[in-house]
Parts: sequence; C-alpha cells; structure tokens
Amino acid sequence: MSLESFLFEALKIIFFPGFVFIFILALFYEWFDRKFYAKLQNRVGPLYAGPLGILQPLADFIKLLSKEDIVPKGVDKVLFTATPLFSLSLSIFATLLLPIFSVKGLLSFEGDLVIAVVLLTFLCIITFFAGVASYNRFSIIGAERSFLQLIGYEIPLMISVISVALNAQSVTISSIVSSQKGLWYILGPNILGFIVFIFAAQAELERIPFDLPEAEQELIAGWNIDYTGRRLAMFRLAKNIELVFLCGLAAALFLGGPLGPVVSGYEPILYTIYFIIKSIFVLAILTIVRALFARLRIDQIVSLSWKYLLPLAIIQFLIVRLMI
Amino acid sequence: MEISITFSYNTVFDCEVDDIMSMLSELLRNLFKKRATVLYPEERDKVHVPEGYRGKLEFYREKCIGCTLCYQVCPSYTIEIVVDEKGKRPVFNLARCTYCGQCEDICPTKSIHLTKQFEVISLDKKDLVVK
Amino acid sequence: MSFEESFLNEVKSVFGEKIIESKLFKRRIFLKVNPENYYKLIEFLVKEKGLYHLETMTATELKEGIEIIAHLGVSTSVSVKTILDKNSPKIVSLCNLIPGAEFYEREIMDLLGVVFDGHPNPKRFVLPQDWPSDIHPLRKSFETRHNQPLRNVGGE
Amino acid sequence: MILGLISWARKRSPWIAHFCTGSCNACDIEILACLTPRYDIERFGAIVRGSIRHADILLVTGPVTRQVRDRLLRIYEQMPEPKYVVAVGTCAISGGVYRNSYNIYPGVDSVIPVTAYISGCPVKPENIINGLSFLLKKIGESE
Amino acid sequence: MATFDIPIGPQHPALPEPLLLKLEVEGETVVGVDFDVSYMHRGIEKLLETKTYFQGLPLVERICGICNAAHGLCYTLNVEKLYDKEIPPRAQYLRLIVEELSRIHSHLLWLGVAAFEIGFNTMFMYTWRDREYVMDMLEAITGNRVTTEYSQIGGVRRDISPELADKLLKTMNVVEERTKYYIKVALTEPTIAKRTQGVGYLSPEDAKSTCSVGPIIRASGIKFDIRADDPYAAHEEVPFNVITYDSCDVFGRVVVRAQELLECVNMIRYALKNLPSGPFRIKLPMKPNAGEALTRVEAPRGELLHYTLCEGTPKPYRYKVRTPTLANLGALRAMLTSKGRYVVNIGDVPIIYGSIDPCICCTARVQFIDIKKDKTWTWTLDEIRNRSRRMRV
Ligand code: SF4
Ligand code: SF4
Ligand code: SF4
Ligand code: SF4
Ligand code: SF4
Ligand code: SF4
Ligand code: SF4
Ligand code: SF4
Repeated sequence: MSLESFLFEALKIIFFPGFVFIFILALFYEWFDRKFYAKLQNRVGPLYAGPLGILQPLADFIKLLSKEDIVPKGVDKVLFTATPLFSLSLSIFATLLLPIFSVKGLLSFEGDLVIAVVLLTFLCIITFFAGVASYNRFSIIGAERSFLQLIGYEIPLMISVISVALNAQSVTISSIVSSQKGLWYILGPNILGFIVFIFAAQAELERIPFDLPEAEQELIAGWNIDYTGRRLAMFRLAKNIELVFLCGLAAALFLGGPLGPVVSGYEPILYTIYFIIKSIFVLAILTIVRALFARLRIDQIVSLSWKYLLPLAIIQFLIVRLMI
Repeated sequence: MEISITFSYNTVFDCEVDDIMSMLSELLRNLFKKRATVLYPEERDKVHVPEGYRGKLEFYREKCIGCTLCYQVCPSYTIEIVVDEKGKRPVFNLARCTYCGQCEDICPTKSIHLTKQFEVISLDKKDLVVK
Repeated sequence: MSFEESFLNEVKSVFGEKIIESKLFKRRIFLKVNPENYYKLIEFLVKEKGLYHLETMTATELKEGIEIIAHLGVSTSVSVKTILDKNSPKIVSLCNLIPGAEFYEREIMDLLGVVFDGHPNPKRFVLPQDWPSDIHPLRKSFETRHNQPLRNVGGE
Repeated sequence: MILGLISWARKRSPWIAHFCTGSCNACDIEILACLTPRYDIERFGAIVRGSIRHADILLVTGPVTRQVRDRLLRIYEQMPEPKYVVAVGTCAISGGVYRNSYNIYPGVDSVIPVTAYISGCPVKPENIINGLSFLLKKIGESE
Repeated sequence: MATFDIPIGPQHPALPEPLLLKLEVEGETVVGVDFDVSYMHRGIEKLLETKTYFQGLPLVERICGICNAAHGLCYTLNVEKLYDKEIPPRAQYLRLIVEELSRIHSHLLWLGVAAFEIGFNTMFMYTWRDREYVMDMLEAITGNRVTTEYSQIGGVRRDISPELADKLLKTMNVVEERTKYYIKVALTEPTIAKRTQGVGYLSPEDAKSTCSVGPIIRASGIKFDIRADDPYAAHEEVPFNVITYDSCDVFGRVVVRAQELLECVNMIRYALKNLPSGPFRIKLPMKPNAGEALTRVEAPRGELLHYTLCEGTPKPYRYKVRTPTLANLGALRAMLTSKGRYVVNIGDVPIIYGSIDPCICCTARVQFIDIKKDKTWTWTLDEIRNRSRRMRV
C-alpha cells in the first residue's frame, strides 16, 4: 500500500465516515430523538444550546467530561473503569460496518452481518458487567434486567435478520444492500421482519417500553447509577452510537441503505444523504414507539417477545423461505 | 443478596389495537398542534398572572400609621416592627414570607399590597428584605 | 325533640348518672364519663348504636388532668371524654374493639405520654427515633423554646 | 478556549435532582409541573435525574426535619463537583411557616451550603425557571 | 441480622413525603406491617398553640399542599363555630366551588403521577397539561396556583366576578371533555386492569373496622362521604351523587376517583348557576368565644377532621388535626396483610400503597422483618416496585 492511500484510509477512519463523523451523527441523533419526543408531547424540548438546541447533546457531553469523577467505595475498580471504554469502542467498531457513503462500509468483509449481530449481544453483556461492577443494589437489578431482556428479543432479532440474509442469499451487508437495487426489502416480503426489528432495536437500546434496566421511577438510574463524569459521558455516547448503528442497520437491511437516484460523480455525497434520511426515518419510528407506550413489566416483555415477536419472525422466515 | 428469578409466561400482553390507535392519533395530532409551552423568560407577557395574584410585597411608607396589626396576623414572623423618624413601621423579610396576604387584608390603610411580581429570587438571603 | 336529644336520652336510659356532663350541637354530641366507664360507653355506642367509625382520638392537657376524647360517628359525631390523672395517665386501649384506634393511640402515646392498657403495638410513631423518651411535645410544660438545644443554632 | 467551552457546557446542561426534606408537597408538585408541557424546563437542557451522582443542581424543598437532616447531608456528599444547591420555597429558605417548631431546622442553609434561594409559598413554576436561569447565568459569569 | 441502608434517598419528583413502612414477610408473602411517619413530623399541632387563630390559617393550609383547600376550609368552618355568627351563604357556595376545583386538580394529579409511575410519560405530560387549565382558574380565583388561602375566618377572601364565572364554566367544559378521554383510557386500557384488579383487597368489614375514609371505603362499597353524611359549606343544597364501587380492590379505587371528577364538574356548574347574592365575608373579632368545636370535611383523599378547644383567648388552647392519610393507614395495613385467599406478594406493595393516594411516599422506605429467618433489611419502595416486575403474575 502506498503512503498516499494509507493516509487517505487513515483520514477516512478519523474523519469521514470514521470517528468524527460518527460522533457528530450520534449527537445529532440524540438531539433529534429528544426534540421529536418533546414535539409529540406538545412541548419544545431543548432550545437554548445552539440553534434549536441542536448542541444540547454536545453540552451534556462536555459537561459530563468536566465533572468530578467519583469512584464509590466497594466497586470493582477494574470493571468500573474498563466497561465504559469497552462499550464505547465496541459500538464505534460496529458503526464502521455500516454502509454509509457507498454500498460498502468502511470495514467490510465476508459475513460481517454476523459480526454486527454478535456485537449487539456483546454490548448488552457489557451493560451487565457495568451494572455488576458498581455493586449497588439498583445497578445489579438493572444489569440483571438487561440480561433478561436479551433472552427475550435476541432470537426474534436474529431471525428477522436471517430472513433478510436469506432473501439476499448473503450474510454480507454490502451484498445485501446492493441486492436491493431493484426493490427495497421493506416493500418486498420483509415488512414483518422490519416490525420485529424495530421492537427488538427499541429493546436493545433500552428505551420505553423496554427501558426496565434504567427505569427512572423504579431503579433511579439502573445499571449506570454509580457512574459519574467521564464514565457516564462515555456510556451515553456509546448508547447514542448504538442508536446510530441500529437505525443505520435497519436502513441498510430494509430500506436499501444508501441507495437512491444518483448523479454520477457525486455518489459518495448523495449516498450519505440518502443514508441519513433513511436512518432518521427509522429513528422517528423509534421515537413514536417510545412516546406511545407505557413501560412493560419484565415478565410482560418476555411473554411479548415469545408470544408475538417470535411467531412474527418465524412467519417472516417461512414467507421468505417459501419464496425462494 | 439472593436474587430470585421467576417468570410467569401466562401474563398476556394484549393491548387492544384501537387503544393504541386512539393514543397514536392523539400523538400525531399533537405533532401539528401549537406548542403548549410558554417560553417563559422571553415571552414573559404571556405568563398567566391574573389580577390579584399574591406575589412580592409592596409597602407604602406614606400611608402606614404604625398600628402593628400586620405584625399580629403574620403567621411566619416575616414582619419586624422598627421605629423610624415617622414612628413605628414594619419591615418585611421575604425569606420568611408565605405570601398569604393576611397583612394586606388586615391593614386599615392599605399600605401593603401584594403585587403581581412573582419573581423573587436571590443569591443571598439578606437581599430578600422589603422596606 | 331533635335527633341529638333523643339520642342522648337513649344513652342516658342505659348509663344514667354515669354520664357526668353532656353538650349538644347540630350533629355533634359531647359526653363526659369517668375513666372506668369509658370503655363500656364506647362499646355500647359501637355495638348497639352502630357508630362503627372512629374518627380520631384527641388528647389535651387541661388543668385538672389529661383529657382523652374518642370521636365516634358516621353522620352524627359523638365524642366521649374522660379525664385522666396528669402524673400517671393510664387508660384501657380501644384496639380490641376498634382496630383502627391503634395509630391514634400511638400518636397520643408519643405526644402526651399516655399509657394505653392492652395496646397491641405500643411503639414510637410520629417522633424521630432519637427523640428522648420522657419528653412529650404536646404537654404544656414543653415550651416551644424547649427546642433550642435540639435545633441547630446556625442558619438564619 | 477550553475553559470557555466547559463553562458554556455547564451553563447549558444543568441536570437536576430533587429532594424533599419535609415540605408540604405544594413546592414539590410545582417542581414536577416544571417538566410538563406548559413550562418544559428541558428547554434549558435540564433533565431531572433520579441518581444524585448524575446531578449538578440539587433542588431542596421543605424545612429540614430532624429525621431527614442526616440523609440530606449524605446526599449532598455524594454529589460530584461542581454542585449547586437551590432552596425552593420559603420553608426551605428559613423554615417559613414551620419556624419555631421543635422538630425542624430553620432552613436548608443551616445544614448544607446553599447557592440560590427561590422565594414563594409555593413557588410559581415560572419563578423556579427564573431562579434556575439566573443561577445558570451566574455560573457562566463566575468562570 | 443484616440491615441494609440505602445511600441515596429515592428522589423522583413524583409522590413526595416520606414514610417508613416496616413489612413483616414470610418468604415472599407479607404478613404484617408497621409504619413510622416521623420523617414528616413538623410539630404542627404544638405550633398552632403558639399562634392566634388568624395566624394559624396559613399554617394549616400548609399541613399539606395538595388538598390545602380542604384544610383551610375545615379550619375556618371550625373556628367560625366558636363565634356563633351566621356566615353569608354566598361565601359557602364560593367555598364549595374552590374545594371542588381543588379536588379536580388533586385527582388529575394522581392520574398523571400514576401514569408517570408506570413509565407512561406521554400520558403524564397530557394530564398535567390539561391540569393547567384548572390551575389557571384556581390562580385567577384565589391568587395562587396551589396554596389557595381562599377560605378565611368569616367568609372568603374575594368574590368571583361574572366574567370569571363565565370563564370558569368554559374551563369546566374543557375539563369535562378531557376527563372523559382519560377515563376512557384508564378504564379500558387492559394493562391497567391487569395490574389492579383483585389486588389490595379490602373487605367492607375491614374497611369499617379500620375506620378508613374517602375513596378507599367507597371503593369497598360503603356509602360514606362527609359531603353527604355531615354536610358543610353548601353541600346541603348542591346535589351530587356519592360514587361507590364494590370491587374492593385497587381497580375500584381508580373507578371511584375517575367518576368523582365528573361529579365535581357538575357540582361546580350547579353552584355557579345558583350562586346566592349578598356579601361574601363578614369581619369577626380576633377573640372567639370559649368552647370547643369539631368539624369534618371531605378532602380529596377522604374525611379530614379538625377539633379545637378554646378558652376565650385569641390562641387555641388545643388544636387537633386528623388527616385522611393517617386514617387510611389502618386500611392500608389490612390491604397489605395476607389473609385467606388474598395473598399479598411483596411485588403488590407499591400498587396497593399508591392506591390510597398517599401523601407520605417517595422517601418511604420499607423495612422487612422475616419472622422465620429473623433477619431485617431495608429497601426503598422503588426496589420493591422493581421486584414486582419479576414476580407479579
Ligand atoms: S403575606 Fe403573609 S407571611 Fe407575608 S408578610 Fe404578609 S402576613 Fe406575613
Ligand atoms: S397594618 Fe398597615 S398601617 Fe398598620 S402597621 Fe401594618 S402596614 Fe402600617
Ligand atoms: S411558611 Fe406558612 S406555615 Fe410557616 S410561618 Fe409562614 S405562613 Fe405560617
Ligand atoms: S414553601 Fe410553602 S408551599 Fe412550599 S413546601 Fe414550604 S410550606 Fe409548602
Ligand atoms: S421524598 Fe418525594 S419529594 Fe422528597 S425527594 Fe423523595 S421523591 Fe422527591
Ligand atoms: S398533626 Fe400531629 S403528627 Fe402531624 S405534624 Fe402535627 S403534631 Fe406532628
Ligand atoms: S391527605 Fe394528603 S394531600 Fe390531602 S391534606 Fe393531607 S397530606 Fe395533603
Ligand atoms: S397528611 Fe400526614 S404525612 Fe401528610 S403532611 Fe399531613 S401529617 Fe404529614
């Protein structure tokens, strides 16, 4: 590899569509989520930090970085320090798989869809360890709940992803995206899969109605109760990046990812724009779901997933199976 | 601490569809409704402060005759009676005032008035004194 | 004859001279008995007259002693008073008759130091855990100024 | 530059925790009302956090009863720096109506240091917002 | 013997006021309860003895902020009894209007907080947005949003002008429409029914013997409402229905409160239409006659009782307040103790606790005493609530 192309790759990783771009996107998505949520509730939401409050997540982030960092007595120091870092780096790594500016992600290899799903599970496991590390009753219960949820939604999520893969005859994100040139999968046979994916994503992100692990009225703050300052900032950023990742993954798998009418020569820019529009559409759906429901009980969540999501996912799978 | 995990799978989650729909339509209607928020510091004139709101005290020294009735009805020892060149007069320490309006009601000469000014804040308790 | 008067007559026909004093207002009846008749009268009112609802119990330190009032009633409120000795106030508990009396009696125990005989759960209720057990705030000898040592003198 | 950024961020992201030390509820429900559509303090970036460790501003309502005093102290110790305490309501400022009772401390500032006082009984939600934005302005200036 | 202490008091903005619940459990079943209310003890009764009757009014209104209108009303009615003077009927009607308005505000608040508790933030936002209409009216009539100070010794503080009455009627229409929507949601929403029906059983006999009051006893099918049984203010003249429900469980309490909202709206309408003319306040001297008085008022949470003993001085010799929540503690214990086929699981505790609409909550901590294992530990309500998610059937 020549030096120039190496530098070019490095720039790509650092700026676009690498770390910096993801960072900005993550903050932007959080802002959109909060603003839209407020709008649905007839409020205004963040307003004064930057135009329309668009810098609100940035302000939160910087403020948290600058706060005093407390390590409470009795926590597992190693885990307490390591989990935020792990969580952040895993989520960034996952995002690099997204096909943002072309049908291929920054990282793209045979079978990367499998890796993406596995990363999601890892993120959840890290949440569990983060909760256990602070050895506080609330956080342990929160951690335990996040694990229990995992049992509920993981399998439907996987099946819905598998049916897409089956449809495209591939487990590589880039080829799934390019196979949607003719017809997006959501318009095709995969509409049920999309619904399952949305609910599973909501659960993965621990948002209402699946926000049991950090339910404020019940657990105060759940698994992250003892984290302050930098560590909390990292966790929040990781959550936002995960949000980007899941919205992006939904867009890539069901909405044709970055595809759309293009003027030749401007593909990367247009692709990026299409990608962002589509994933924000997914985000808006997620936000509406958040505003629409009350929190479920943990047993309700599990029975919901097994009674409804799983059969839906299996029907989806059978439809695809029969079509091919 | 032991943490026992027991599930019951027979809890059915069955929110009926039209319940969700009625909530959803309410949500979407709100999306296009005017915001209910009053942007308070900017839109101060739109804040609902009716006539007769019991806010910050105002005291008119000229009218006061020093009867100390207000001192006698105040429930929270807000009022201190001091003597100045004209005689007895009350001094109000808003750090203790409950804005109950008893002093305004009792004052025979209407020297005390609770205004519509609802913003009473301070970084130092000593500033909260009305003379 | 008003309802209150006929009610009083009915009670008097059973208890006669044991009712030391009675006062009538609209829908209010105040009766006074000696401590030994207190439980019997209340039992009569609850069992025979159907006054199942114990509104509350009041205790007051008067000059002649500590007055206990049990307010009974649904529509018309009947208050049964009795006066206890100031130095060792003691009376039989109503909890067997009316389980709802428990909290009222415990409150009086805390605030005035009355002992209720046969109370199932005579524990501290309203006062802080670290409060000295021989000080009862509603006694007249307890000056509000009393609190000065208990209060932080700093502040405003 | 960095310092300016930090102080900007602090000003724009006040996270709130609320603690009741024996108030009459009226101030508490007015604080709760601040979250609702009419007042919406999320405009300032303020969110109410359950965990005291996440909070920047502690809103205290109520005169401090004897039993609650120690818990107030403990909560205060657990807040990460920089921290601000706001006494909401007359009885949090000086004991207000309950002044001279045997079971209360006269105001929050007899137990922990207080940054700002918001007077009212109960405080009108706009006054709470006003107090907060005033405090935020001061935070910005002092740094 | 292991006792846990929670490092952080649970501070969430809903449900304030601390109470210590001590639960005795056998395994997962609650077998006994005890309470400690000392976190909130402010010594008000003693304090009242040091203030004149006129000074006492603001203090009484601040016993609790949510139904302060009822406290203020009860206090003034009580003190007026000592004077032996006729209070103008217009004042009584105006008092009734403000009392019912504040009942609407209290019940709506409870609905919103209940939604907030189950994480239904949107519902919470909507109910509280609509509650603001009521608050605006209260503010316009009385001069403050929450603490009304409307009822004064001798009458009311100020009159309701015709324009204001007009506005109030219009607001009532809005409130009625919105209330109907919320009732529909609350009563048809299956998840609410699932979590409330058959929970927190209080038999009519227990309701009577524990002397419970308000919506609690009415949800056990007993018609007991001070407004009807011992009318005060203008309740003798303004018609209304006493709402009862006989399911004896938490769901019944939801139904009773929801239906009462509509009753309140109708009462306010009637009172405004039939408002007598005349003065709204008479001046009374500082010193009442010697004597004693007892008044009962139906606050949003149930019967409220004030008793005073006056020796002819401007200050009360004794003032006694019995709040509805105190009266309902006995009922709460009956609901929380397992008996027969009604087994109370630890997980049910928060819902049952919430159903008495307690004003002593939040910092509430629950102490468990397992009589078999002889071990004690402390939990916050929130922790139990969280267990409920796992263990409720
Ligand atoms: S408004 Fe009330 S508390 Fe304030 S000074 Fe007047 S009487 Fe005293
Ligand atoms: S009541 Fe009025 S006239 Fe009398 S001292 Fe007070 S302010 Fe002056
Ligand atoms: S705050 Fe309220 S209760 Fe306390 S002294 Fe003032 S008016 Fe009275
Ligand atoms: S300031 Fe007044 S309204 Fe607020 S909590 Fe204290 S007594 Fe209640
Ligand atoms: S007791 Fe209630 S008001 Fe006080 S901090 Fe806790 S939740 Fe808030
Ligand atoms: S009513 Fe009784 S228990 Fe309640 S604050 Fe007053 S003295 Fe204490
Ligand atoms: S029942 Fe609750 S809301 Fe009503 S006056 Fe008592 S404390 Fe306040
Ligand atoms: S109802 Fe009970 S707990 Fe609530 S403020 Fe009154 S005395 Fe205290």
